[in-house]
Formats: sequence, C-alpha cells, structure tokens
Amino acid sequence: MKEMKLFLGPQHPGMHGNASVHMFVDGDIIKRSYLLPGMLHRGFEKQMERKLWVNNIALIPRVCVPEPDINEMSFAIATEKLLKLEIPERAHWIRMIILELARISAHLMAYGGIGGPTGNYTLMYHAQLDRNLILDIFEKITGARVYHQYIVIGGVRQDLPVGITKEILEFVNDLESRLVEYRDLGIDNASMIMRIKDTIMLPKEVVWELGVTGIGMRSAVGKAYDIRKVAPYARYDQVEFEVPTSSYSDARARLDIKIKEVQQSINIIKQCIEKMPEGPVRVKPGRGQSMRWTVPKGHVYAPIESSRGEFGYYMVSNGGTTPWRVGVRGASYPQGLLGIEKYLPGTRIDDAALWVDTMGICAPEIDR
Amino acid sequence: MMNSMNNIKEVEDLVNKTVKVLKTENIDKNQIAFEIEKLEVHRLLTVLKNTGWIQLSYLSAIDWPDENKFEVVYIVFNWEKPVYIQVRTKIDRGNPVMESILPIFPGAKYYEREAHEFFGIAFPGNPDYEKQLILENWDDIPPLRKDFDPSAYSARKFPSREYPQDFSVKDPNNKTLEKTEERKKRAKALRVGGKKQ
Amino acid sequence: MLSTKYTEKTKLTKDEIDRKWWEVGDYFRRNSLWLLMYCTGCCAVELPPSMTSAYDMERLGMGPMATPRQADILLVSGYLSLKTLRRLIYTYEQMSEPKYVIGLGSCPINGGIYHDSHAVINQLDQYIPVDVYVAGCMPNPESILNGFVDLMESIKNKTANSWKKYRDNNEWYKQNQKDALGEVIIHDEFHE
Amino acid sequence: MILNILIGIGIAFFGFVLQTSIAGINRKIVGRLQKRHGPRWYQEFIDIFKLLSKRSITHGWIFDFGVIMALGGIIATAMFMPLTNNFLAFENFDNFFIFVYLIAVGMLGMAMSASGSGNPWASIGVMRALTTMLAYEVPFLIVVLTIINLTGNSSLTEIMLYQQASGNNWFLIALPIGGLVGFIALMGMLGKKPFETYVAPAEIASGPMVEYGGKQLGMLFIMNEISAFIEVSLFVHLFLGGATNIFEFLIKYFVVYTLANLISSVNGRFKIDQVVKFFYKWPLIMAVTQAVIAIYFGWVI
Repeated sequence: MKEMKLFLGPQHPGMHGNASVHMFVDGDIIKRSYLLPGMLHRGFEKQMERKLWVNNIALIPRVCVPEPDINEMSFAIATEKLLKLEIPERAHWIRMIILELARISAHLMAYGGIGGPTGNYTLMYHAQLDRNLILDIFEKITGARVYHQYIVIGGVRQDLPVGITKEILEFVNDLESRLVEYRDLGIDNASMIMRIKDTIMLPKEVVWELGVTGIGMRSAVGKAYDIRKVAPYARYDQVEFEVPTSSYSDARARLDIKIKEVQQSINIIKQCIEKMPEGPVRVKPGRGQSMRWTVPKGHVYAPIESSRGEFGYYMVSNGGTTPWRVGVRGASYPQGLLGIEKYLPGTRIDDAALWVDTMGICAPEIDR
Repeated sequence: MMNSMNNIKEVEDLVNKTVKVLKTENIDKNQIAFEIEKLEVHRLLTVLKNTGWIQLSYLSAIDWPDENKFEVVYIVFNWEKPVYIQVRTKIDRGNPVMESILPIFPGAKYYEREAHEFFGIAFPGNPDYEKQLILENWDDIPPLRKDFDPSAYSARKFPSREYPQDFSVKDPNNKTLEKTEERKKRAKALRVGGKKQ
Repeated sequence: MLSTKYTEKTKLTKDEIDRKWWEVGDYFRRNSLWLLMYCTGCCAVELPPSMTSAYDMERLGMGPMATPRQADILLVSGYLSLKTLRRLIYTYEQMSEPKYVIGLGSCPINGGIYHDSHAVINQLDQYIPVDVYVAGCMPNPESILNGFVDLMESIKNKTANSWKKYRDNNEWYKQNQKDALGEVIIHDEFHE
Repeated sequence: MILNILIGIGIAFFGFVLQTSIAGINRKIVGRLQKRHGPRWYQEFIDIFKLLSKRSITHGWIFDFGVIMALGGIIATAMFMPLTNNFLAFENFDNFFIFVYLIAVGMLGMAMSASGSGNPWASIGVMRALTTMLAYEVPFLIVVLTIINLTGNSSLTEIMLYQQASGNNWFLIALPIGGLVGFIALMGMLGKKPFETYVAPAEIASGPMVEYGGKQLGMLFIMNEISAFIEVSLFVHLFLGGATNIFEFLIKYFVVYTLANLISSVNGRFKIDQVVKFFYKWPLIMAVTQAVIAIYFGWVI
C-alpha cells in the first residue's frame, strides 16, 4: 500500500496547541513523521532585546502558556544572578508555593488532556475543574488567572493576602483525597490500561541521544534526576520530597509519575506554608530607578524544573538597560522536535496524540 | 556545598588540561563558563561527553556587531556532578560557519537549524540545517541579528489599526496631555541614554 | 381597538417568505453554535475552563467540533503569526455558511503586546472579517462566554453577517492576504 | 397498504423523536456525572435543525447520493420495527433477518458517501466502522441464533410473545451470558466507548463525518438517531421481553440506552485492533458457551 500523508494538527482536536505533526502512514502504522513548529512564533527573543529589564516581566509569562510561572522564575533567577542580588527569605518560600501550584495545574491539565485522545472525557472534565480552582487561588494571590507577573526581579510583587494559606491548605487536602479518584478514572481504569499500556515507549538508551529531560527521562532512566534535587534553587534544599521514577517508560508509567508528582507537590506546599518565615518579600529598586535599571555584564543560564523538564533562560547582558540576548531553552524542545521525528514512527496513528500529552509538549515554548 | 565547589574545580582542571581556555567565568556553585577557540570546541565537547556531561541543554548564538563576531554557546550538563558548563566560542560574522556537533550530540540537530534560521550561521555536517523550520517564506535578513528592526518590518508588512479618536487622553483642555507628552519625552531620553538629561 | 372591518390578507412575497424562514433558522443557529477550536495563541488556555465543568459552555448549546466543515464559529484564540494566518485562511474557507468569527484577546484587534513583532499580524479584520472581538490579555472565561452571548444577540439582530462581507469584498480580502503572505497557497517540503 | 406505509413512516418518525429526546436527556445526565449542568434536553433537536438550515458544499454525486441512501435505508429499516407486541406496520414482516440486511443498506450508503469525499480521515473511519461491524456481528448473531433456536421462530413479535408467555421470563435472565454478550454488542453497535473507534474525534477527526457539514451532516445525524433507535429496540425486544404497551417500551428503552451511555462516559476507547481482538475473544467464547449450554444441555433458567 502506498504511503498516505496525514496531518495531526494544527487544527485537530487531538493536538494540544498550535503545532502540526505530519505523519506518513501505511495502514495504521506511522512510517515517517515530523513536527512542523513555528505557528506560535512571535519573535520573543527579539522582542525582549528591545524592552527594558522591568518591562520584560510583563512579556515573559507568555512564552509557555499552560505553566507561565516557570518563565517568571527563570527570568528572575537569571537576572538576580547577574545582579548578584540576594532576595528576602520569605520571597523564596512564596515563590515555591506559586511554582508548585503551577506544577499541579500543569500536571492536571496534561493528565486530563489524555481524556482527549483516549476519549475519556469525564477525566478531562474533572481535572479541568480542579485546575480551575487553582486558577481561582492564583487570582486571589496575584490578581490574574493565567499570566500572573507575580515573581519579579528581587522577590515577589506583593505579600500573600491574609488567609490565603488556609485556603490553599484546604484545596490541597481536598485534591489529595481526590487523587485516588483520578487514578481510578485514568491509569487504573481497565479500558484505559488496555489503551495506554505499552504504547509509545521511550527506550532507555535513546534518552541522552534526544536530550529529553523531565518525566520522559526519569521514567526511562529510573534515577531521580530532578533539578530541584540535583542543583536546588529557591529553598528546595530545605524541604523534603521524593522524585518518583520508574524503569519502564510507556504512556501509563509517565502518567503514573505525573500523579505521584502532584502528591509530592502537595507535600512541598504543606511544608512551605509551615516553614515560611515572616518578613519583607521584595527588594525594590529606588523610586524612579526602574526605567534605567542596568544589569552588569555577563552570561548566565538559569535552569529550573518545569512540569515537562529542564526549562531555562540563557541571558546575556551588555551592561545596558535592556538584555543583550535572551535565549529560551524550551523544556519540550527535544521531545517535541527530535522525539517526534525519531521515535514516533512505528506506533499507530491513535497513539500520536498520546505522545504529545504524556511527554509534555508545549508548542509555544518550542516556537517562542 | 563543599562537594559542589569540588565539582567546579574538577571541571576547571579538566578543561584546562584539554584545551586552551581564553577566559573563565565562575558564575555560581553549579555553573561555569569557558571561552575557547573555535577549532577546539569539538574536542572539548567530546571529552566532556565522555566524562559524564551527557546532556546538551542548549545551543544558540549571540550577535556582537561591534566586534563583528557571532558567539556560539553550548551548554552541557552532568546529572551526577551537577555543573552546567557553558562553552563559548567566537566566529566571524561576515562568513559565519561552525562545524556541526551532530556526531557528538544528536540532539543538536534542531538547535542548529534554528540558529541557522535566526542568525544565518552555517552548520556543515548537519544534513538539513538549511531547511526552514520556524519561519515560512522569510524575505529579510535573519531576524535575531542586531541590525534587523522588527518594528520597521512590522510597519512595512502589517497595516496597523487606525484610531480616528485618541482615547488615551480624556479631555484635551486638561493639563494631562502636556504632562503625558513630557513623561513620554523623559522616558525616551532615559531609554536612549540611561542617564538623566 | 382593532377595526372589525374585513381586510384582505396580504400575500407575502418570496423575499418575505425567505426572510421568515431565515429568522426561523436564526433561532436554531444561535442556540446551537459549534466551535471550531483553532488554538492560534495563548487565549486557547482559557477555553478548557470555559468549555468544561467550571463554566460549562454546553449550557448555551455550544460545543467543540472536530473539523471546519461541521463548525459554525471560527474561534481565533489569540495572536496570529503569519504561518498561522495561512492555515487560518484555509480553515475559514472550508467552513460552510453561515459562519461567524470571534477574535479573542487584544492581539487580533491591534497586535496587542506583539504590535512590533516581525512575525505577528496586527489586525485580523484585514484578512478575514470578524463578528465579535473579546478584549483582554487574556480574557476571563466570563468575558469569553459574554462574547458568545453577544454573538447570539447579533445573530438575532441580523448584524452578524461577516460571511456575506467576505463574499462581497472577496477581492479586497484576497489582496490583503496576498500582501501579507506572499502566496496564500505555498509549495515547500511541508506541503508536498 | 398505503396505511401500512404511513404507519411505518410514523414509527420511523417516532423513533427519531424518541431517540433524539432521550439522547438529549442523556447529555444532561452525563453532564451531571461530569459535575456540570449540561445542555437543554431538546438541544439535539436544535442541533439537527440548525444543520439542516445551513448551506452545504458537495464533493460529487456519490457524496450526496450516499447520504440519501443511508437515510433512506435506515428509515426503511425502522418502518419494520414493532413497538409493542401488537403494534407494527407490516404484519409478519418483523423478521430479525430483515433488520440485519436492511440496516446494512444504510451503513453501506454512509460508507460510500464518506469514501466519496476523498478525505483520508474519512476512509480510515469507514474502514474502522466496517471492521467494528464485522467484530460485533459474529458473537451477536450466535446469541440471537440461540434465541431463535429456543423459540423456534425468528419473528420479533413471536420472540416477544414467547418471553411474555413463559411468565415474563426475559432472555436476559434466561440466558445471562448471552444477555451480557448482547449488551456488549449493543455498545459496539451504538458506537459507545470503549468501542467508539470509528468516530474518535481526537484521533481521526470524527472519522466518516469529517467532510460533512450543513445539510448532509444533519441527515447523517437523523440517520444516526434512527439507527440507534433500531439497535436499542432490537435489544429490548430480544432480551428484555419486548413490551405489552408503549410505556413499558419507553421505560425499557430509556434504561438500556442510559446504562450504555453511563458505561460509555467513564471509559476510554480501544484501538481498532483491540476492538477486534476483544470481540473475537471473550464475547465470542461466551456466546458459543451460551449456545452450547442452552441448545445441547438445555439448561435455560
């Protein structure tokens, strides 16, 4: 039979985000495939070179849409490293709470996202409802649901509102009790197991060849390679958490790790709320200084662990009021481009969408 | 803490032993940067990969029009000894060619394609570095070079909306208009010079 | 008081009958708007909450659809890069009439935060006609749903006729598309 | 004769209205399961009439003719469907095999039309639909043949009367394994998850329906509703003892359809090879076991 060309995306319900997987299929089996990125290209790196350091805070969350806070965090860390700025202790802990809430929300979105390709819409609806509660908490803390611009250079924009910790704890406990339900609906559901087990495997040998990080790597390699553990930023060295791994990387194992990571994030949030000291939350530049804030010369790379893997900003400063060069290392770059080209062939067309969901591919951060 | 400082030292010794280092920057306890000659990049990366820096985290370029150079950056990471190593090298801006590192790190394929697209750097050794990846039917100089002005390109190519009425100022008789003008002028001055005029 | 005098029943002309049928159709059309979710940009991330249990778009009879042929609304969710605009035009022209376009976020209105970017277009209605804009970066689910209700109102008032505009001024739109994109239909390795 | 035809069309129309309303109510029920309000119960009607009011494009005469053939075939099938044990359009023409053959005309029309559109997703969808059909037909037919063997008659009315006569002993209870197989096959017929492989919006962009829009899609929706009516009614008549009056029929119909829908809403869908493997494994073994037990050993509860 002749090879037939099929498009998964950009306008396709199985594709999350505006990207297109081109597949050449023989029957139901994919023979060749590649990702066509670039439909979300905004020229981010160029835009940031033209804006002041402070103005960039408004721009950066838009690099990755489902989990914007990692951008703010990475940008803030990179700039603080260049400035050699020590931020107040309380700001670190607030940042961690925000980051972990964002991680839970991204994991819930991805976990519910498999409801699309596998047809289990109830799972998607439940996960999205819980994610919406997180967005509501974000709205209470920062004033915005998705783009918070809360983690800024020198700390966080403002202190937590009164009583929000209680609300976060309530939500987190509620979610913790419902994780069993998520397991039952998703990875422990008999029909879902049949569907997602032993599909789209990532062999252990190819991980380093691809450069995959995050859940994809941890599920294949089986070691706790998490930047929060290995090279901790913020105050991750002062909280206790585990890094879930597995030694067999199929779709189900990756989803299992996602749920376990949600559990670990919940533990981290609880510890943060317990250990968080009182005090100031931000080092402010002097009045009228922000427009001409200059940053010393230097090159710095600030990696942090996002829900999809290592995410980092490479920043170069020339000593001016704007960054000289900003490079974004999208966490989904390796698995999105090279992974789809090399390891999708051989699977069935039904599973192509599962790769996108379980490996964690976020189209905007590939394109920037 | 002690351990990670040892790691940095170890890396420094290793790199100094392998290649001639032009400049070393100690950034923090998990990160170190080396600037080396263009021809020695492959040797250094091979040695680093064999010693455990198996992950290529990032590959990109920086434009330095004043020196007429491009700076190519490779960032590699070792999960067992957590040190990020930036390997930087400067290449000629007029004829930017950098041998591909595809044989060492296969994951560099798309990074190199992207660098070619945004800076115009050629990567011989990468079979399809010349193919377009992110842009489509691009008709100008590579967009991340410093002499490319996106604002002018946008104004030339995309018509922007015209507002018959200026909604930003409510009452023209009010003094606000002048104040706004003044503030805008001051902001512009600051942006250009960075100093108060 | 009504006159009791007998008046002859006026006969409806064909146009009037057509209009009456069209009004009946409008009732069905505005109560069953199917979305084509083309996630062109960031605002697509607020669509899952507005579609799923939290805000439940299905109350209004709306739902996502898989292909452009089946859909009524083209939801342009956010900024449009040139590459997306080309696909958007393909998609828009595939939809069956009557079709409506909603632009979410400030980017389709005037470029928004990317007004000076080299890759993002500034104004959507230069290329395809738009019925409703929902401003905001990004618009809340409440405002997205509000935009849908506005569209329903304007279908009721017969002001949502962008698809007629596209048909009548086709040449102007085509010319604009050509100015921005070069060729609308292109041939390269991705479109062999 | 003309009266009979009119009654038959009336039954088809009744089936359409019934199934559409129940599908609407089910959308609300599933909505509650998913912690939300759900649409209005008459939303399905609005959807269909909206589709009929839209302008549509064509992909050649096969594309148009296939849709009409599908709708006509299904209406023709529904005309023979008895509602209760004494209400049917054509006396003595309610043989089970009539449905099996006539329903194929509708399916064939849809397959023809979808292939005529020339979209690769549509061809994949049609291929999957026919494969699924092959998969569920075999175990279902074995169970039905067992029933026919026990009753000695293949007329639906006779089967109903047989069940009602013997102290309302439904075949679902008399042949429990067979009843289960019948229900699983019903899920496959209705295209409910986990056997929803041929629509699968997120995989193959709604499969056969990918190129339809406007009037053709509206007709396909009507066809879909009527064929669901036929399939659920068949199950009610074969396994649940039919109905003596219309209210009994409505209740049984509603229960069966809602149960299928509820099961569907918490399951994922199989891949197409898994569907075939599944049906040729457990339901087939169960059906054969049931046939052997019922016919050779005569163990009927």
